[in-house]
Amino acid sequence: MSTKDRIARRVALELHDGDVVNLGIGLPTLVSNYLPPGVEVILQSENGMLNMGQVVPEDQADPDITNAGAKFVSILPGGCFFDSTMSFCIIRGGHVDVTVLGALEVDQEGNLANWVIPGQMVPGMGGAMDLVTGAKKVIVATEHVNKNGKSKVLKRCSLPLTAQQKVNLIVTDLAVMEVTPQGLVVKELAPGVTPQALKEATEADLIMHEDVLVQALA
Amino acid sequence: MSTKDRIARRVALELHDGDVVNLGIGLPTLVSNYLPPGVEVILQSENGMLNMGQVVPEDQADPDITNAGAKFVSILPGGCFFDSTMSFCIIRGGHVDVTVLGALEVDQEGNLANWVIPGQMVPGMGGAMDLVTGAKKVIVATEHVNKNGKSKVLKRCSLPLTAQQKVNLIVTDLAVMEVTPQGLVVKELAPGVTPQALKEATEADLIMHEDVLVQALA
Amino acid sequence: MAPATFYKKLENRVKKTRDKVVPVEEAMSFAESGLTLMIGGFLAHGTPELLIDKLVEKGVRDLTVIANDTGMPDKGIGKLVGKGQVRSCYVSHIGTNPETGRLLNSGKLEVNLVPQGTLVERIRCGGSGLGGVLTPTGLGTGIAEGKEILVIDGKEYLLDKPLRAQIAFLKAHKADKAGNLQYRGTSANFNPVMALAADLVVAQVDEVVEVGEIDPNLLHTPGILVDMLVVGGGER
Amino acid sequence: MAPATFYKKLENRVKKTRDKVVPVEEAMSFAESGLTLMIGGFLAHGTPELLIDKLVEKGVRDLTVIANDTGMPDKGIGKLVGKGQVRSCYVSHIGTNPETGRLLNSGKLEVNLVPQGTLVERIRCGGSGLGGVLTPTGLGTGIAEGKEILVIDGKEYLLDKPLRAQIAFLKAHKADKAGNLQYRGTSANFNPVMALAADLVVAQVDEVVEVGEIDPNLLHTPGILVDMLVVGGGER
Repeated sequence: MSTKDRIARRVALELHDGDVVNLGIGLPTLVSNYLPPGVEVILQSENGMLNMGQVVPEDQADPDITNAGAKFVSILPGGCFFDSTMSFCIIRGGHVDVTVLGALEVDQEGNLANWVIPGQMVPGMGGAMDLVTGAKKVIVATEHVNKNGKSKVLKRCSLPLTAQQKVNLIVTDLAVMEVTPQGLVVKELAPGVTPQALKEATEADLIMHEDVLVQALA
Repeated sequence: MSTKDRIARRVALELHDGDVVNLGIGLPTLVSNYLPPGVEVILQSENGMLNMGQVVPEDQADPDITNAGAKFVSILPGGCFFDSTMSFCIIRGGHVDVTVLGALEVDQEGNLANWVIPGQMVPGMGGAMDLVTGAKKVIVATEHVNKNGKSKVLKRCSLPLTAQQKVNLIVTDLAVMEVTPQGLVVKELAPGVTPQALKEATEADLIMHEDVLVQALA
Repeated sequence: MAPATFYKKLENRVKKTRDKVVPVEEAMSFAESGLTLMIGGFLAHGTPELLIDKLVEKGVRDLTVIANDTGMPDKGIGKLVGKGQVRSCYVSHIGTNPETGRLLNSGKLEVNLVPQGTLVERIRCGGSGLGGVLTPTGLGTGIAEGKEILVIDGKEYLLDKPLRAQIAFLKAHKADKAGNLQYRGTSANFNPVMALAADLVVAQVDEVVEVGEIDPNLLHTPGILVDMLVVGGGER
Repeated sequence: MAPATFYKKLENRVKKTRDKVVPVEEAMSFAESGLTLMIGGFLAHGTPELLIDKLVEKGVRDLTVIANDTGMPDKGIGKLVGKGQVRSCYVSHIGTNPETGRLLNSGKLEVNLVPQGTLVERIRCGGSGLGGVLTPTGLGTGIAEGKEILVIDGKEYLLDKPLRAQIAFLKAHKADKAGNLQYRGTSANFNPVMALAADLVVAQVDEVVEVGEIDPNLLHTPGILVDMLVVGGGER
């Protein structure tokens, strides 16, 4: 199982039966593959759909049904299509229970940066700023360090923010961390990760209790 | 033909084929009975309909189709139902060509008062404030004097306003008057009404040219 | 205090997602004195008459009602007003219910008159996380008094604030069990926007069908916004 | 200057109300260099490809485009960007079209990035007479720079201004001849709101039926908002 899949599998445990969930493009999309038995969530796609189903091969696709990454998908029974005004009334109005997004950087105050690297990459924020602002719970799902081995979990983001102090939970390949008024609390360590190893891999200040759990997932 | 019908008939001449028109309750409703040949208008009803048809007897009515006065009506081919958000996007957004409303008072600056008499009658403004603010052309259709014989066409409204400086045309049983930056210009006199008689019946200052037309309608 | 009890009850309830049809009594168990309610309908068309009858029966009082109007004395919200159950209301029109005017004049009912287009946008703001509506409607009239006026690119706009409720009581034509709603004719009016703006959304519907039976392209209110479905009340 | 010519042409045109189907050339006769265009679609789904192809063919330049994104290099708005016809754009995303980033970096294309939910509300404000949107989205981020922040009941909101265009080019599934539109699937996206916010609204549709053939309860865009229908473009 890849690192990304392991992160996605851990995120899936945060979802409850019946939750309305928006999954960002990339790693977060994998979360729907790992829902525990008895947990069905309602996937919202910001381009105008609830109860989004799986990706459909192009030759079997309905050309009018796509996800927010322009891939052909199905709609599940009980689903509904709507336009972008309704989609963002739902998103900004707090009707999405959980949004899961990737990060370029995330910090101990709950700030997230994931939409631009000045001078390098300017993809735009799409619906991410609204999702992070409006969703009831914001989960960041990301590898703990970037390609250069540098911590993505920081004291303070250096890249332009997607939203200020909105992140609730950070799930990485090394740990699960909760953003609290006191700071970033380590809730679980991935198997084989020592408190010391986590601290060395993390630029942010961590609050770690002695009885921190080791993730049950292997 | 009643006074109200004569006013309505004159208002109907202001409408063009294809205009989107909202008619207020009471006298304005009569306007649709007098459309000239070749002129079809699209009636908008603020409770959520375009291409509204005629009033339908209760025993033949569809219980889900009513006008803004809670009367059962029909919908014409090409019509469309929608909710109140869309209805007022249409109204306030300038997508209604003409609205016709009654008045308690109207003045030479284009102010209209038709929703409240403090201490006596507080029906509420309903959609009238939005209609007068948003429609491309606002026509006030009213009897020239009230039940006590006092002019309803004033220098300045004394009752609380429905909207400020939004009225374009005033059609009464005595005259047709246009609100202009220069003041209230008399465009037509009803048959048998002399300039002098109009002036005596009117509290507002009137601008009357010598060649003012006598209304062609008998 | 009432809202506190309501929120406690709401927190403890098991959310239904697959079959939202409930007995009307279950929906009514959340209705308490002192709550703010949104009620759909336009002059008692597209109004959940059954739910209103049950509110009358339960006798909850001191309600704040947000709705287009106060109905007629014997129809729609007029039935609640007539029983003295409403303490305050946000409406665009009270002219079809003389009893509202009488209670207003005797100081027993607070009436906040709001232009219809502003009212619907205030509800939409409350339901969609927006801070308020900037509208030209009402400028230069009495309703502008005490309100902030913003000048944007040289034009004036009134700032009107969001509205929310604890419960929205809606009326729709058809629903699937997941709560997706379809309206008919002019009966939609305020119902769809109110589905966004309350903590608990209860819809009275003429008919419920299985999930999947309604074309997902032709739905008006997404099921996730609706918590409970009550079938019936249909003397239609 | 271009808008002046456009408005003159618009004023002189005979408005159609009963049969709005026109040859694509008639719609294109209004497209001029220097105009602001809204174009429906989300990553080139629900985008009027035929109308975009004709804009490329006509070679109009210096366009300002308001849309969700700039499509892909060979799809949707990307085709206009690739030909250098777009001078400025208001979009939420450009990541699927590297050419947009290249032109941005070389100073040949002005890109105004707007959060998607704010973009859709700015268009709605422009189309419905509202002065702007008050949103929490973007607070504390770079996009708040230079914008007015309002504090309403203790919470902060950004003020974002309305957007309008001279022409909106939409894509719908089905229309009746009076211009009433139905969308399918996720192809609605920005199309319905753009129908409110332009001086001329042209819809490319897969199919046109006679007036009365579509259930008036199940329409998505009222026909009065649509000026012209162009049928086809359907390699679907």
